[in-house]
Amino acid sequence: MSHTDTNDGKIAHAHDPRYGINIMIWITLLSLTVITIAVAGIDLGNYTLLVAMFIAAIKSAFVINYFMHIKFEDLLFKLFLVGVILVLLVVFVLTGFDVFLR
Amino acid sequence: MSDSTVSTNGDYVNFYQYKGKHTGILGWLLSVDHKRIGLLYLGSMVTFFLVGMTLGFFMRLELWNPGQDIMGPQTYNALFTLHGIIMIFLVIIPGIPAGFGNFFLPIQIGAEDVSFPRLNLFSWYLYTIGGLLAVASLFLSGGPIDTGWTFYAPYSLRTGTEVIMPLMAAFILGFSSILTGVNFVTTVHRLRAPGMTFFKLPLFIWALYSTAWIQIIGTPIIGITILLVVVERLFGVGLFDPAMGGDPILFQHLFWIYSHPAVYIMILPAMGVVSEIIPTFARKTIFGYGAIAVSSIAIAFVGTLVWGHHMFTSGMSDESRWVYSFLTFIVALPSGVKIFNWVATMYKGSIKAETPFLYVMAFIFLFSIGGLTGLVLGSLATDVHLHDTYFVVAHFHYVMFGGTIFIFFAALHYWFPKMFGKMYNTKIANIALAIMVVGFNMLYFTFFILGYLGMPRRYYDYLPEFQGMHQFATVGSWVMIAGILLMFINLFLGLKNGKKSGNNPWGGMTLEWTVPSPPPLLNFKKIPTVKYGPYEYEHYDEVTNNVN
Amino acid sequence: MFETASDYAQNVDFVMLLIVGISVVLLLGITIAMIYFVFRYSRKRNPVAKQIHGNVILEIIWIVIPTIIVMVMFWYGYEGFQRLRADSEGAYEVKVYGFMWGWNFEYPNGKKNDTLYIPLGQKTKLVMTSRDVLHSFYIPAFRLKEDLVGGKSTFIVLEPSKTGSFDVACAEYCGLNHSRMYTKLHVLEDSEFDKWLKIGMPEEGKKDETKTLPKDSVKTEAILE
Amino acid sequence: MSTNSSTNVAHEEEHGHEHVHDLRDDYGSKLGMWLFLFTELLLFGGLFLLYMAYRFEYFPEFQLSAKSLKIWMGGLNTIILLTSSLTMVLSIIALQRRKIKASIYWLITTISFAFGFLVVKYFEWSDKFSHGIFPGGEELALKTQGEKIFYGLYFSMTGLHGLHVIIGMIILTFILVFIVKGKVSPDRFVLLENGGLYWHLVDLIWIFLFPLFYLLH
Ligand code: HEA
Ligand code: HEA
Ligand code: CUA
Ligand SMILES: [Cu+2]
Repeated sequence: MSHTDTNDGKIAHAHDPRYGINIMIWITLLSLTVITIAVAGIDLGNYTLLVAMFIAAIKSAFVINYFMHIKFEDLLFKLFLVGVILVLLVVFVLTGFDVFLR
Repeated sequence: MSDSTVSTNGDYVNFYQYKGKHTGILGWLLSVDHKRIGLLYLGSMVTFFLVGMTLGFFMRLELWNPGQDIMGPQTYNALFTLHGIIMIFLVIIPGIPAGFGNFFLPIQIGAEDVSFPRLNLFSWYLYTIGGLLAVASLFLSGGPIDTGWTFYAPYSLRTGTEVIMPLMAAFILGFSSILTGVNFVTTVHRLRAPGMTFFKLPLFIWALYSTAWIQIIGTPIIGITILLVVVERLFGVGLFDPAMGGDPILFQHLFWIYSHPAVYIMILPAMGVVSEIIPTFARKTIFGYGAIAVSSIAIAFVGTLVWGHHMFTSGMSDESRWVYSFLTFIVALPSGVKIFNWVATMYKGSIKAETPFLYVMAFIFLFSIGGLTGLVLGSLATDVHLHDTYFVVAHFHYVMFGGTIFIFFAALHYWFPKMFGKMYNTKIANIALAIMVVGFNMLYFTFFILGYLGMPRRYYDYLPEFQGMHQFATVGSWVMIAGILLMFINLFLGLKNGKKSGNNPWGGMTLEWTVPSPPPLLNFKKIPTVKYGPYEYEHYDEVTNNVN
Repeated sequence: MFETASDYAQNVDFVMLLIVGISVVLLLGITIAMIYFVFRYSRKRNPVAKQIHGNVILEIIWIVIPTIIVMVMFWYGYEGFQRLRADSEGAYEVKVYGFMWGWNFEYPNGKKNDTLYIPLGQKTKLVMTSRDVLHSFYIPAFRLKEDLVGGKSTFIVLEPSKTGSFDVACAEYCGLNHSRMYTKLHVLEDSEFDKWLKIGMPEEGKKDETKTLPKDSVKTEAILE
Repeated sequence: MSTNSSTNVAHEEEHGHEHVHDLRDDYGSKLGMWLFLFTELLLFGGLFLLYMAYRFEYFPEFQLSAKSLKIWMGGLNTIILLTSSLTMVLSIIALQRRKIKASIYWLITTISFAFGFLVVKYFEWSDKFSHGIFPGGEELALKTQGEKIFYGLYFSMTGLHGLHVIIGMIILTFILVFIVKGKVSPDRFVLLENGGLYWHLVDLIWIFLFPLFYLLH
């Protein structure tokens, strides 16, 4: 943590960049898209939204971890990301206290 | 970097004298040096502050009698709106972080500059553009905006005055604030001097760091809210318009999700400055360093959860009313911890109550009043009565003016010798402070009583029974004028012909006191290695003899 | 000027007194300690400071005690507020409309009026909505206010403890004449109220979009010149 | 400058004699980029919050209105964006493997996909417009409040997203020029990575927008 170690090997490729894995991710994402559309056709009542959001969450986890590289970044990045998402969730819940109970 | 700090004949060159590619005014406007940018911010801020105060002065004059005195209701409504917008978005949100933060954050952590110097200059330009847009909007055909600084829908959707332009100005100012936040967080993580761990950071840095996080997380929410109001006015999308099925209460949620945390953007940096000043003048290590540092983060976090306390009477659900009330009381605790630790720091110190320290004492008194009345407002039963009355106006002037602005003045007096290498007349400075404190309490304490008796805010006109108190407050505002003008004149004279101050006039221990006054371009000849905490006066000699 | 027209209002005053009381004690404690330290440990009297880095027990104390204090404050505020929200069962209902810049009150029998009359002997529930922008129905003597929101309805419950006339103000900024949106609340004996409701007053049948300002308020007349 | 600068900290003095403090700090740049992405996330967060509230209030109307959106168009755009995310990654990897030509090629592909997305969006919006369904449109004015809100949200959210697609295209085009000029190179590619991060964020938002608007039956 000083001037001297600003670039100490933490440059992007702590791992070997590969084409293969990313193409796999892409195929997975496309399949998940098909699944969401298919599931949307079935009437799941109140769970429709939940299922759709669940799949979207999985998809975004793939994008964030692989395409956006978070999986291979420093712990700091992960902490920040988790923290921000948590704050966002809490804000949603707190607003829900008003919106859902009014 | 000795080549830039020493001139050809071996003299030391400070950052004012240093000649880069550009000289004169361009040398400032195109400089990416954090110190020059900091001073640019301070200059713009003080200018806007004087404008905002003048508006306040005219508001007080209008309230001398019930009914019309010197202006009509439309003008008055525009005045308090502009007063609020200027004071909040142009003065106290950028105030300490962008001004003093820019100047001292890199020096205090032992860095040569911030992480993204060009971005830093860019944020200042955004700030200036935002400010100019806000001013320009006054001259558009619709006339000055009259919504109050809260822009509540649906009034802001319906009023005929010019709303879009000042809102875009606020959006741009928000963007500037975000970029400063990004810059500071990155800088603190990346550019600390060797040996400076997080728990050896000066508390001002902790405060700036927490503030920067609020800026990053909170500001986008008001950004989108403002954009939606603009879109709403341009295209009529209907999201906040009850006539089209929209819900005005949701506007308030979005607005306060940012604007409550914003009050901690205003106060946290000020609290950081207090934590610097007390140890310096008490020659004593701060009491409970860890608690003060962590409480900044705690305030930043819990502070994002209490926005609903501005909406107790807005018609939101009864459940959320008590939830927000509860959380509001929780957020007061870390502020309490800070106050107690500061007072405890004075215990067994060796105190020399010079001007900055006197400001801090005034701050502790005034901010405690402001904060404790915040508790009155956080309590449901009382807030239902006091919401949107002068009690609230009193509360926030105590915390914002008595809190942040007083500490802004304290910082000005504390770091003046470092920034300019000169000293002002301390006697006159103390007299100015005394006048200000008297005027302040005459002006704003009266508001508490007015509020409890049922005087609503944003009132151009009022019931005759309130007249006496309004007049007393207005007289108080004149006393304040005297104090503030005296302070500025004194500083100005110090700038012109004050005597040289030396590198460490107060006996401070943080890194800025180890570099020359004014500092050289890249701050340090050699980046220091940090061994001790920022206020460990046991090691005072070792640290300060190690002068650059 | 400083009236108390219901038991609820008295309770608010009590909560206020409680919180302010505790606050004054804290404020004085802090201020006196600070000033004392500055004198006692001035550089003249105490040239060398004693380096104290902290004290865990003390710091825990000043987290725990304030926590208790604020919980007490929260409880009284919550409990006081809940009183009038929780049960409005069987209350007499009056509809309230706010508009720029005036009020309209509509009674169950269809009677409309621009000042509010309510009976002393029973709870009155005001069911409120706005015709345009936000307004806020504020009766200082009852220590009560609630916003009027277009497209939604909100409510206030009044339980007066004495007859009389009280100011009603608009507390949510609503434009040009926000400060002149005063009206009056009259609390009448039940029999008087019934009489008023049946016989009717001169305002009977008035269209509810009237923009005239309240006439029966001496005070508002004064400020209107 | 700190005397003990290690070798991988390159100082630049670009502006003549002006000493621009410009440590090369790829980690810091990326950190800064992520912090900025957080703000983007919260910017959209505000809109999602509105969506949540209004969906709760007007659920039947939302379902009804969603029927008028064409799933295949939204689906096509999802595929376009996901694929462009992949080509973006490929461009970065190619550059890291010193295949500059391939990197340029993949980046151009990405930008073209972005353009494709906008073309589809254009047809979608103009279809709605031609039916009088747009803010202030005569057809929309006849609909219920819930439907108005649905379309209000639809246009605001996809509009803001579309704006981000355009901004993304501009950013990527600049980076393209930098690669061609050699300013972004196999030894110095953090700018490309940051551009990529921005682009993935645009994708990420769409992953949520798609089911929330198109798959509501
Ligand atoms: C610098 C800005 C700032 C700060 C720091 C605060 C701090 C606090 N504010 Fe304030 N507030 C504003 C600026 C600020 N506020 C503004 C601008 C408005 C009005 C906006 C508008 O409508 O225009 C407002 C309005 C406002 C309201 C809404 C009022 C209404 O409109 O009805 C409420 C309600 O809960 C509130 C509460 C608080 C609380 C509990 C704190 C707490 O953080 C205070 C904590 C501090 C202390 C408690 C004092 C010090 C501690 C001690 C002395 C130790 C003892 C303490 C305990 C026992 C806990 N504020
Ligand atoms: C940092 C924030 C800050 C500061 C410093 C101030 C400073 C002042 N405020 Fe502030 N005020 C706000 C923030 C602030 N205000 C906000 C956010 C609102 C809410 C707006 C809204 O409702 O939307 C508000 C609202 C507000 C109101 C309520 C309006 C209403 O509800 O109707 C009043 C009323 O008196 C007031 C008065 C003043 C005065 C007299 C000063 C003065 O500064 C006090 C001392 C200074 C002077 C008296 C002037 C000094 C003059 C000069 C240096 C130049 C001299 C020039 C000539 C003589 C021509 N303010
Ligand atoms: Cu109606 Cu203010
Ligand atoms: Cu608040």
